[in-house]
Amino acid sequence: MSFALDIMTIVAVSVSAFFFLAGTVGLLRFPDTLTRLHALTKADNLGLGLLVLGLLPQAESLRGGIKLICVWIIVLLAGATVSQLIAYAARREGSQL
Amino acid sequence: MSAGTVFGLCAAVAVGLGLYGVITNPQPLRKILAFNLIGSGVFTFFGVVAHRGAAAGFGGDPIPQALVITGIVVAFSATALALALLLRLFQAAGSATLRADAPPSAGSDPAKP
Amino acid sequence: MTEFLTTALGFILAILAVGLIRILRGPGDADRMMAAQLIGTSGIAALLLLGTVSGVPAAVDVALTLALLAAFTSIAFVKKGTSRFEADAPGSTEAE
Amino acid sequence: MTPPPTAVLEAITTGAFLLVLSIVVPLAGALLAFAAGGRNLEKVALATLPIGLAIAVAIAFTMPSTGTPLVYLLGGWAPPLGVALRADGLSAVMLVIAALVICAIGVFAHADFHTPTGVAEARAPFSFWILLLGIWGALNTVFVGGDLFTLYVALELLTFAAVPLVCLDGRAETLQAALRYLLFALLGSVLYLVGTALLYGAYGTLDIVLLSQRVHAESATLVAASLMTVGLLAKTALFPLHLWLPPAHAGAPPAGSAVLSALVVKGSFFIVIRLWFDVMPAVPGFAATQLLAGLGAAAILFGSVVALRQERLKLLIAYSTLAQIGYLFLTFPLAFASGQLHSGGALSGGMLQAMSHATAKAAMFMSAGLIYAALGHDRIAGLGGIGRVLPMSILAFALGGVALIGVPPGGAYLAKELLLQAAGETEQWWWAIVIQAGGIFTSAYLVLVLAHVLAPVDKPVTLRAHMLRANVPWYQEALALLLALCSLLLGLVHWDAYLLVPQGTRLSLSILETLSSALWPILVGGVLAILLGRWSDWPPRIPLRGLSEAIVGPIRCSALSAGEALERADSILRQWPAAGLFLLALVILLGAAMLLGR
Amino acid sequence: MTFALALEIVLAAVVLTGAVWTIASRETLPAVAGFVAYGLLLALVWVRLGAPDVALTEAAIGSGLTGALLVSAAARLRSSEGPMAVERPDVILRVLAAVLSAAVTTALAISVLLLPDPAPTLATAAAENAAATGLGNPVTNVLMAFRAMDTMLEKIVLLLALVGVWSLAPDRLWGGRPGPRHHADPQGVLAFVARVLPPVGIIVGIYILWTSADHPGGAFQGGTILAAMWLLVMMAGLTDAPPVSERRQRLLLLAGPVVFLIVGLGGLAFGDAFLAYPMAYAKPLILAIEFAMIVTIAVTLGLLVAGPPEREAGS
Repeated sequence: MSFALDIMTIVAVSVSAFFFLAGTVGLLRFPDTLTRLHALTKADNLGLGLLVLGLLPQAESLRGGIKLICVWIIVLLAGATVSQLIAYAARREGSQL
Repeated sequence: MSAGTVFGLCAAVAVGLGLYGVITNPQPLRKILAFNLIGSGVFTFFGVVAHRGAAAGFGGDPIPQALVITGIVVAFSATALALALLLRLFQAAGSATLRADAPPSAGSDPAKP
Repeated sequence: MTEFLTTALGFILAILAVGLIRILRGPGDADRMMAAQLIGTSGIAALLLLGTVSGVPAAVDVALTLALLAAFTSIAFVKKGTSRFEADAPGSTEAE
Repeated sequence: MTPPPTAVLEAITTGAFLLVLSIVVPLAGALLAFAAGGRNLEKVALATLPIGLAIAVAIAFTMPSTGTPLVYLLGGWAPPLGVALRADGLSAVMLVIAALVICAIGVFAHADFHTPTGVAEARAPFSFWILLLGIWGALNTVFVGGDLFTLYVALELLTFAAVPLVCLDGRAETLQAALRYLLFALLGSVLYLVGTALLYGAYGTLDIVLLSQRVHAESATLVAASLMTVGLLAKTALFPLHLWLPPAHAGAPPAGSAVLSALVVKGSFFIVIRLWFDVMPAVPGFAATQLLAGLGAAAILFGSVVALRQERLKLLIAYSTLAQIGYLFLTFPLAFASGQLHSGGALSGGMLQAMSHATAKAAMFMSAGLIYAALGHDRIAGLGGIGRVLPMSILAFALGGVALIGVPPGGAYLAKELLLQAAGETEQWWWAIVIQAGGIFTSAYLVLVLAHVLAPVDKPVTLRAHMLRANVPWYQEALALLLALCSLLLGLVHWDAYLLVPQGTRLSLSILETLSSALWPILVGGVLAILLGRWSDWPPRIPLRGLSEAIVGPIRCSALSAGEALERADSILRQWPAAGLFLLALVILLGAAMLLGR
Repeated sequence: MTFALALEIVLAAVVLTGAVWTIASRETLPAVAGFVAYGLLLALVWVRLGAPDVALTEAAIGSGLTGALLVSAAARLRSSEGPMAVERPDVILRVLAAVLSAAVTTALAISVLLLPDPAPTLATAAAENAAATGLGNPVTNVLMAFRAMDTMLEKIVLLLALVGVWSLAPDRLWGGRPGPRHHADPQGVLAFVARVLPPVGIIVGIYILWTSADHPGGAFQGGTILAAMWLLVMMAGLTDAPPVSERRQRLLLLAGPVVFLIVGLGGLAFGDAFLAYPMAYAKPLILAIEFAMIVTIAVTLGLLVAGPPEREAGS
């Protein structure tokens, strides 16, 4: 049982690490602010989701698991809206140039 | 070399960086920033001390941890007061310099009523 | 298991550092605003891993706080103390 | 390894709950004043004053005559887990002096900080009264706190309450002064805090008594001691860490200047005393005490000479504070004998000097404030004739100055005797010279001001002053006079229950001795004032004008250029980067000195 | 073990990157961004040091709220940045400062390396006396019982800092509202966040307080989250900061310290000592103080960030 769960953790965390890497590569390689923002939010939110998924089996209690999921939901909610705000700010900055 | 040592050295460097920043940077805001950096380094010292004192099933000695919480709140109050002063000075004088020989221009002469 | 998670944590921390430096270098303010965002995702990921690795279950509570405060600081960045959010200024753009 | 025993070392002593009240009453007053708001705020604050004074006096009377301190364990928790409040003789006298000065300032400020009619609530009174009570609570915590971290919180409370007082008038100049003060004080407090972290890490407690039993001179202790001491020196504005003091103390409103100069700097000084005498008397060593006193001597020289060169009265008084702070630090080497600091006559002398300065300086700032109110300026050159308008204020100013010079029966006189005696006993003649020089310099700037005040005037300045005279209520003048007299009479108090006063330093009140001990510093000081001071109409109108000019002229020329050089050095030292570098250099120097003295 | 050590070194390196950036960056806003990142990452260090209570505080107050304060100040001071550059001290001074700072750092590092082993600790004493309060979180015990005096004084520090900030207002604006009136498109993204996030934040804040009896958390941390949510709503223009003269607000600002003082004096009058809790009532009394405190802390921190009155109450 725990072995299967551990496998799930390893797979999910590995994939999430890949997404974080992809996000950072995008951050480094993309030419302008908006695309960088895109790379950051998309890849990282997905990465975090997978990480939460991977850590769920390791959670000590049900409450811990629920809180883990809450963390992801808050990050998603905040990330989606805040990145829009940053995008507006970036566009405004760009139009001023 | 334990966790305490690594972060203890890290804290010492943070304090040093902050001290350098407080002294050399002319902008008050950057000084406030550097002060916060020193503060966080000092708090990390307390954290290291607490970590070394882990006993009785606690992850660390709770006394220094509690001291840090009090310290962080005090440091925040300090930052808030300093920034409010700085903004008011900027508003009143049009500049935010701390230089003693260049007193802000907009201030009225105290000798004149 | 701990070794694997520790390795993953180290990896995420490393790319977090790289990303952070890239963001802080700018060029515009918008890039810098992403700093708190980056911590809000990669940093929280690292925190959750760290909590599991170090055996501190309360790390999840810290993550909750971090998520909320990272969003708050990002918004403070966007607003930058101005009374008006630029995107809402008339004529600049149509908001959502 | 077993953890340190938590056995109850001490129990709550009878009457010690008064210590709690001494902290709680001013703070509760501040909270109540905040709740009351508007006009009631002032009444609440004024009502708190006598209660606090009564508590301070009660503590002084409750002190056991055996010399054992009053102890209160907060929450019933004994150190090291809990926090204790302790009051020894030093605490008791400081509590009473602080209460006296705060009460006088409170009543004095009643005229300046009342809510004007037609306004529900005004900014300046609202802030002033709450901050004043906050300062009082913080000071009392500093005096009775038994734990180094509690003292840190109290110090911060003191700073946050003191800084806004500087810029209550909202002018750019005072705002800048307040910001410099706050930033430098914060730098000082983080240094202090690093030290407490190291001490806790090394000994597992921050309680003063427990620490004193555990500390020994190892590297962590030395680093902690030098960091904490220098941090406190920055808050006390000991030369060369004084960049913030002159503009802050001179720019604040009169009541604010009085409380800042008289009491606030004594708070951090008191913690230095606690640290060196109570926590680690055997750690600092000979070299470190000499270093501190050396800075004190430099403070006396710079502070006094620059004071003599000021054009404005309030700045002169602020620089005088700088010199007087230096004087306080002469305590350290004189209390040092056979490898450690002893709480003997020298410490009593230092504390007496602190108390005399507290009362006298409050009186001087109050009278300077009244002079400003009457004249609309405080230029020393334009003080002529003010003596006829505000005789009581001028008298208060003069008496305050005379008390500081060290004239019997003043507290400063007794302090000087005690320090001189200690210098003799420890065979440190060089500090005896500095002590005498301190008195002479003090009389120099007093003579300078009084000469301008008493100078005959031919312009109708006084007329305008008479019209403005209405700004100055009689009781404000009376309070300044009262505080000055208080300072002048401190030497008569029977201190034995609180401070160690060795036999043979009792005051002798023979007229002849009084005159001789008062006259010669004043005479020498007068010469210094002539040589170094700014005189609007040089040469001063003294008899034999031509002769004096011929003799004094060339000497004065070189003295003036020396003074100018000191002033220029002072203005460089007051630049931020220089002061910051000195701060760090002092940390290292002090650490090295302690290492040497080990 | 080496794994753990390597991890700690990586973590320390990442954190120090933020610190170096904060000091070395030429412009102010990037420096502030670096500081915020540094502070948030420091929360990881605190978790690693086994101090989740502090991690919560650092994340909430140390970097979150402080960051917001610094950002708005930096943006408002931007125009003063150019002229100040000429005041940068010359090379000799900077080298001297670097040398002296390095010397202090070295002294600190040596002291850390030489701290005694085994370390003195009060953890055992705290554990032995925990029964007196009935709380399971040792840090809450220290803050609310063993060293309650510090906590009470620190409440007063916060209030006095607020009085200090308010005292900076121009005379004619006394009684007015702090900060600028924020406007935002009520249908916009900002208003959307400000409607969605605060309910979540309030739940989290209260949870952090509620859990603090036995788990990491507390009134400061919870109160800070509440303050951040209040500020968020203000920034989105959905509500306005109350005028400083408002009575209700004044009473909220006093609730924490006053309840604390009353309970403390109750101990003096009826119990063993000032701030001593009778064993049977210790837990409810402490929780009562904490609930009063969270409200006061939220309001105080929010108003500290909002700043002195800048416009008349009517506007």
